[in-house]
Amino acid sequence: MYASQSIIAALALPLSGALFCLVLPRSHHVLKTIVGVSAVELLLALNIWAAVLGPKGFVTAADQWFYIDAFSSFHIVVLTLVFALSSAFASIYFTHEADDLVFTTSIARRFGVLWLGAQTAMLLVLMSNNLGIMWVGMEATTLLTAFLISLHPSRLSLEAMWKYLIICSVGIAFAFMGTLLAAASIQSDGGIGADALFWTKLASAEAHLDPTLMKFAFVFVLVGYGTKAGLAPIHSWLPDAHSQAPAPVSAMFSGFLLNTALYCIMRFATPVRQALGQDFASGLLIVFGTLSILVAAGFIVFQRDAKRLLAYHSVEHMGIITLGYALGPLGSFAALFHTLNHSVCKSLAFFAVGRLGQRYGSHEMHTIAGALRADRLWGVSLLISLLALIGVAPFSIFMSEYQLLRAAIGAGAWLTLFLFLAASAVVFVSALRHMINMVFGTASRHDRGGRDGKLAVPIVVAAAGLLIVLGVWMPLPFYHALSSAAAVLAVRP
Amino acid sequence: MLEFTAAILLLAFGGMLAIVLYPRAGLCQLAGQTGAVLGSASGLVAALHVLVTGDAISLSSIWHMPGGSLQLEIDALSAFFLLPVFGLSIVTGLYGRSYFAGHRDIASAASWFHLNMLTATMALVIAARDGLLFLLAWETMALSPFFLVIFDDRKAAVRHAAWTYLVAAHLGTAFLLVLFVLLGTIAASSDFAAYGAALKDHQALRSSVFLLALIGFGVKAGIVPAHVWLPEAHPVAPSHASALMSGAMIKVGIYGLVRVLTLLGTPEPWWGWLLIGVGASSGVLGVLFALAQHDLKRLLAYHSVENIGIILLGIGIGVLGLAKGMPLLAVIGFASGFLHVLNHSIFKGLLFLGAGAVGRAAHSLELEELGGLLKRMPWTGTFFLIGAAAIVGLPPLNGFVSEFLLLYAGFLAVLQPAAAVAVAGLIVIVILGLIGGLAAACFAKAFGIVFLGSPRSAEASEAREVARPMRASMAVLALLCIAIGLGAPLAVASLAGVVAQVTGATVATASAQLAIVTRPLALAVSVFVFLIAVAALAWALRARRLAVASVRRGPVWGCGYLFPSPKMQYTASSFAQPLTTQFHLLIQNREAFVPPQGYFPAASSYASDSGDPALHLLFVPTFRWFDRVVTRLNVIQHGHIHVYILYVAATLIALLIWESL
Amino acid sequence: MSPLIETIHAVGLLTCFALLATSRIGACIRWLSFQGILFGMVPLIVHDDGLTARAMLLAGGNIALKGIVFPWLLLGLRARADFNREVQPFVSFVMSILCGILILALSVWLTQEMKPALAKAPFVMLDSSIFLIFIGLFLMISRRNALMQVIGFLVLENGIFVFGVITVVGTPLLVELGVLLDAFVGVFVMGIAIYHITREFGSMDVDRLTELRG
Amino acid sequence: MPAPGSLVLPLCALILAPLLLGIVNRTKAVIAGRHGPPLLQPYWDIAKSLRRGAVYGEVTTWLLRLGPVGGLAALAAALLVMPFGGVGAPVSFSGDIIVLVGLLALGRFATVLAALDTGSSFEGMGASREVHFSALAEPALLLALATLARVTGSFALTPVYQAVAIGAWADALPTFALVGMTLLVILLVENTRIPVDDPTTHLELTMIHEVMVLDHSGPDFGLIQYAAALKVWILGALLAGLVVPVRSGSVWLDGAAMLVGMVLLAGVIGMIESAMARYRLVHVPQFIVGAATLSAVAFIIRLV
Repeated sequence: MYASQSIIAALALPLSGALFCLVLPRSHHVLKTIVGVSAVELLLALNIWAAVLGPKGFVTAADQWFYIDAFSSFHIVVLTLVFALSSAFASIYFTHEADDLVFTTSIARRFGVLWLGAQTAMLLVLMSNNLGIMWVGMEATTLLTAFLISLHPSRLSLEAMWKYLIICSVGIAFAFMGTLLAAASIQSDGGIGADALFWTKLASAEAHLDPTLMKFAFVFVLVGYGTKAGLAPIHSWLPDAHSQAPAPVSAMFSGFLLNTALYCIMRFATPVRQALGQDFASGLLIVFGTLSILVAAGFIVFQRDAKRLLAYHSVEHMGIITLGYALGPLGSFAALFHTLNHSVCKSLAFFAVGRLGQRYGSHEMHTIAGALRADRLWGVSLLISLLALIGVAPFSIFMSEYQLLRAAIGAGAWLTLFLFLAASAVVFVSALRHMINMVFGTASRHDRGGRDGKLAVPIVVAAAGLLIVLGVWMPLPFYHALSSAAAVLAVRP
Repeated sequence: MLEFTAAILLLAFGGMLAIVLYPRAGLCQLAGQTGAVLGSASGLVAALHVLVTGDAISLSSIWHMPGGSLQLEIDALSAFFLLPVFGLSIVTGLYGRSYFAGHRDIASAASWFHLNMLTATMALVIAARDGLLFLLAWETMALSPFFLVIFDDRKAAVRHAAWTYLVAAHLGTAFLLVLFVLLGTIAASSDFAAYGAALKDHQALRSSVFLLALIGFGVKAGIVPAHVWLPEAHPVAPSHASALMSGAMIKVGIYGLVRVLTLLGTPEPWWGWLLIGVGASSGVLGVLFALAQHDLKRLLAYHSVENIGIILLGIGIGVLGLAKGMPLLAVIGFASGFLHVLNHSIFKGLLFLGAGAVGRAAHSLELEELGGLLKRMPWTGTFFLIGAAAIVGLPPLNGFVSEFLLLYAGFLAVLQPAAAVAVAGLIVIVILGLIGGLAAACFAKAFGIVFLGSPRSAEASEAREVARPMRASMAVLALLCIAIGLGAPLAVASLAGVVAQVTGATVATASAQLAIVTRPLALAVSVFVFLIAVAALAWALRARRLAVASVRRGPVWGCGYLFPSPKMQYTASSFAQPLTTQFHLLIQNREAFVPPQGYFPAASSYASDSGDPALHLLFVPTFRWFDRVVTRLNVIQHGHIHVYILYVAATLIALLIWESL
Repeated sequence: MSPLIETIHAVGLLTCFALLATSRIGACIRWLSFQGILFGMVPLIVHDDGLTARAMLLAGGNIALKGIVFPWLLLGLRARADFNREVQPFVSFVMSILCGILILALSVWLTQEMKPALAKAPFVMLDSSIFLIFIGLFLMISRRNALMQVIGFLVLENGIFVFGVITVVGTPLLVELGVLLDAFVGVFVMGIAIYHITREFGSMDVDRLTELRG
Repeated sequence: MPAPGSLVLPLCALILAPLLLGIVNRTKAVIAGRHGPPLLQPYWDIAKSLRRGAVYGEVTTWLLRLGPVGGLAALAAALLVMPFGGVGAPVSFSGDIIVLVGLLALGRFATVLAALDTGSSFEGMGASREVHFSALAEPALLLALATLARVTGSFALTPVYQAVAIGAWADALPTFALVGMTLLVILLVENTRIPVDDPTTHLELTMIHEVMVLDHSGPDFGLIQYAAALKVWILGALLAGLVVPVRSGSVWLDGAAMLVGMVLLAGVIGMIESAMARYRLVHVPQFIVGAATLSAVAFIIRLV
């Protein structure tokens, strides 16, 4: 299997696709292109994954500049999966845009370029071994996705886009500061090399890192990428951006943009743990994770806009994942499992809310009522995805949260456990009320909406099926993949 | 085990088929019903086989889920609790199809699916021997009723009821999550057997484990004050669903509690005291709340709370007996609890099915709109009467048998020299007496107002007897009530296996100790036979007299008033008014009374509305307060980008300073 | 050649205070470009190995971007919205300067712990880099005008650039250029955003963007 | 099943029960200075209504007819487990106390439902009061019997009452006295005598038992009157068995003593009825609960 070639291909394909979109004559051509590209990307990602899970355990390309181990390959698969689903959904969504936001060819081109460009940038983040390049890719995603939010410029979308742009740029700048500090900490004892920023070198045992600088580095990285990952209290851009972006974009945002940022943090966590021991990094992660869960729980109680509700759910689940990463190997396992579950589930939720929003002409929850009667397919998807989001069995999020509890009790983190349970109880109570009012009851005023096309049912079935299957049964290869990914984060003796 | 697996598969398959076939209403109903009846029958066979032969059957297989393994076992305890689950499921399956006659929407198809899933998941919970499997089945079991409750989702009240139900169920599960994860951690395995072994080494944890279990399972069982979801959820679900939920599902909560008790080894005395206290409060408050209701199914739902209380009294006495080393007391206490589990599932199922029939025929469950149905629906009326007499605990029906056992245990305790035990016994006796009296009052009201007198509404006066299958399923349960009542000694003796497992005694000892009760029971039954004979004699006598004497019909005595109307009958509210006012402190019944005034009084009225204090004094205010507090949070997200940047900067600087210090 | 470094350090600090004290956006932009040129020269002087091609390229790129291109872009934007050329501070100028002094103290205090670890780096530059970062943040927080937020962001960038130059030598050129490119695109994107905002809202006062809340 | 010989006791009860009512009425009359009805009047009343034809309300069903039968049968069956002082009951087993209480409840339930079957608001009112007071009287009775059980160390009626000898009185005087008072109150409440209810009143609004049976006529009414007499007998025997501690061991002596006791008890009831006025209905619950408290105190005395 030509893994390293497929790395290059996986990077080149969306890039060329983006350029190709510039010259396409019709909007539906663009949509077809992105669907095709992201489908192929998924295959490439699976190929890479298979290679990584082989005996060697990692794949490199361009002499170590690209380095993919189990951890990153898992994220790559989730990324491409979310992109494939969202692209497919985009092809449904944008053909039904309301009249005032008509999807003209120029907008379509812009969307295509930015969409595929964003995918390239995120892949770059996940694949590059060099922390500097990783940072470059991250900044690039910020800049590219900014205009996806205000695809149709309006007062609200511009406001959201400006906040996203400024806050995330500041954050990313800090992240670069952190990267520099990390590099400085490695060279502070002599050895300067071109590979100073290579993660493989940083994480290797023989790199004698300077603890002080690593401490500073991690703080900067955590605040920097944490802003992008939407950890409380630096999540303030997130609900605005998610609520204003078109549904597929929101899905991609909370389906994967946030995880990418979290991925970067975890890349740094390993060297930090080696330099400073477990407690420093884990302590910070626990604080941020718990805080995010609590804040999100509070805000979910009084949300009015469906997409904002989902956005705060993202904050909550990012907090849960962060918490998991702080709770040892089992915790990392749970966190990775949760990453997949949350991405798929949240994408499905955004799809449903997006389509229903088109039908009801608003995302305000009090205007969306009786979704099951108004639109059975998306009503059911909303029902399933929201039930799964609040952790109802037999959906997979219940399972990953159970694993998290195991990790928490195993680590004896009783306070965290209590706060987590209390917060998720609050989330359950309030989100369930929102869900019932949206899904059940007599349907309020809505237009009949166009036909969803051939792709709609497969999307829903794929996503919901994944949620249910992983909820009751975990395939052995998948289990091994997760364990080896979690093992990457463990500190080498 | 084959029968059990077949049962699960049949139930699931029938349910899915019902959904797939929903455009063809007839076929869909048929599929759902067949799945329910065949599956449950096959499961019942498995359970009975275990109970008869007495040796457990088990199935263990590899399950790729970290922290879990596929461990199923049906021992005596599981088999016993499977009886109400599968038994009721057969009956409700029989009943449901004609209940849904005329429904051709997907809602009824889906309700078949969820009904069968409920049965299947209950069975899985009872058979699971692995923590994770148990939790998974438990959570899924909590989900299906949600859809059954929200069956008629166009009504806002129904949606609220569904919300209340699922919130209660899930919050209860939170405690169970902690419980099982904790056990799994100390045992380093998720196998129940390993739990038991690990708890021997962690004596300190036992009490907290017990408390977690009591809360977690108690919410499902509906102990006060966590009972608030029952009266919301049961009335709005389709009646056979309510029957299954109230008859079987809340018993699964009891099962979980008992199962954990078996893992915990010799209990502490105060556990028994706590159980007796919880049981007493649930029993008395449940029946008092029921008295204040004027919706038939709400009333029945509150009686479920009461009966859970009685069951807990029995288990509490049993636990006390174990803790104090009094095996006879333990055996009889647990026996009474278990028998009442079975009995309650029978007569409560019967009553809910009867209520469903009434609702079907008279298009209302509001007591004040019903009346005179015994003339119009003689079969349903008779069956309901039998159920009512049974739940009140009147001889010679099954309710009396389990209450006899419980009182017997109470008297045994009273005779003990140890003051603590004696007082516990006295409390049980008096509380049960009070519950019995109040229950009699409540069902005199329920049956009298609904089935006797003359109809209070046009619908009620046009009510007709319901379809045969519905009558048949009620008849089955009614006959069971009588059978267990007159076959009491046999029924009690057959409890030996399950009681032995819980008390840790051998089956031989358990049955020997049960024999101590079966002899008196046999004599009691003979007294009842005598009673029936006397009754027959007296009936014959008066019949012979009346054959020769004149018999005519005339108006009832109206105190000289010549133009009585159905509206002048005694109402449910006024029937219960003396008791509700007397216990006003506990049940917070809200009354509106406009007394008649002057010599020629104009309009005067009395209306009472049942307010559940647990809801109005505890939960609603708490939730409101929380909402109010939390809503203040939105000041931190007020849209000024400068402040957002300030958050980022502040976080950074705070962290930098914190680590530089 | 520490005197030169210290001069740059001192002048750099002064530019920051000038930015804090200036009320006209145009003046702020000019100060910014001066600052950019000033710190753009750091790569040439900070290390003993003198004028390598790499250092030249780095310095040239920075001076060109931050000294000429960005100011030119910003001036152009300001020219579009000529109805208000004030920075519209939340914090009065006097207060701003006082805050600046506090921030200076803070940044010196914070760098104390790093210094032993970064023995080779010139300490004063370390101070000024951290100081630049915080001043940039302060400008973004305390000024209503969208342009001032961009300016603050660029000051922050300067700080990070200086820090990078004086601490990390081994950074591959590719990374450096990537960073420069990102900075360029970033400012460009912000420019377009401001353009749209002024068209929609008729002002650059980003404090009016408060419709999304809760 | 009990031996035929031991059925003598229940038969006596069946025969003698109405006599008690006669004695009560005669006592009242004498105290009031009237001549009063003959002692055997209740028998004539019962016989008369048994001979009569019946009138049934339009809306009534078979329950109205079943009610009296059930009520009578329940009490008749209760006689099987009732000891008569030292004279043992035909059927005796530990837990027959529970059966006794259950049978009383059954009879009450039957009467109440029969009353509700008429749909008349008066019967409804009476039924409501009946279930209200009996709901309190039932635990009171159980409490009293439980106390006796603890004192005598058994909970089968026959051994309990055989243990209540002079000696037992000597060392458990306060307990027995308190329990006795409770039993007396229960006797008055359950049989709806003054001060709880006035069986001879003519104002429906104040009645309890009498108003429930307002629309029964003919044989049904006869059965009801008979059942009422039996109820007095049973509850009277519970009390008399306690207060007449003659346990000679010879059935005849004990039986005779008990008969005297029963007659005296009837007289006492008569005196109470002539001496006291009927309580207001709202005070009856306090009356019952107060009585129950006496037994609770008695139990606590015997606790240690």
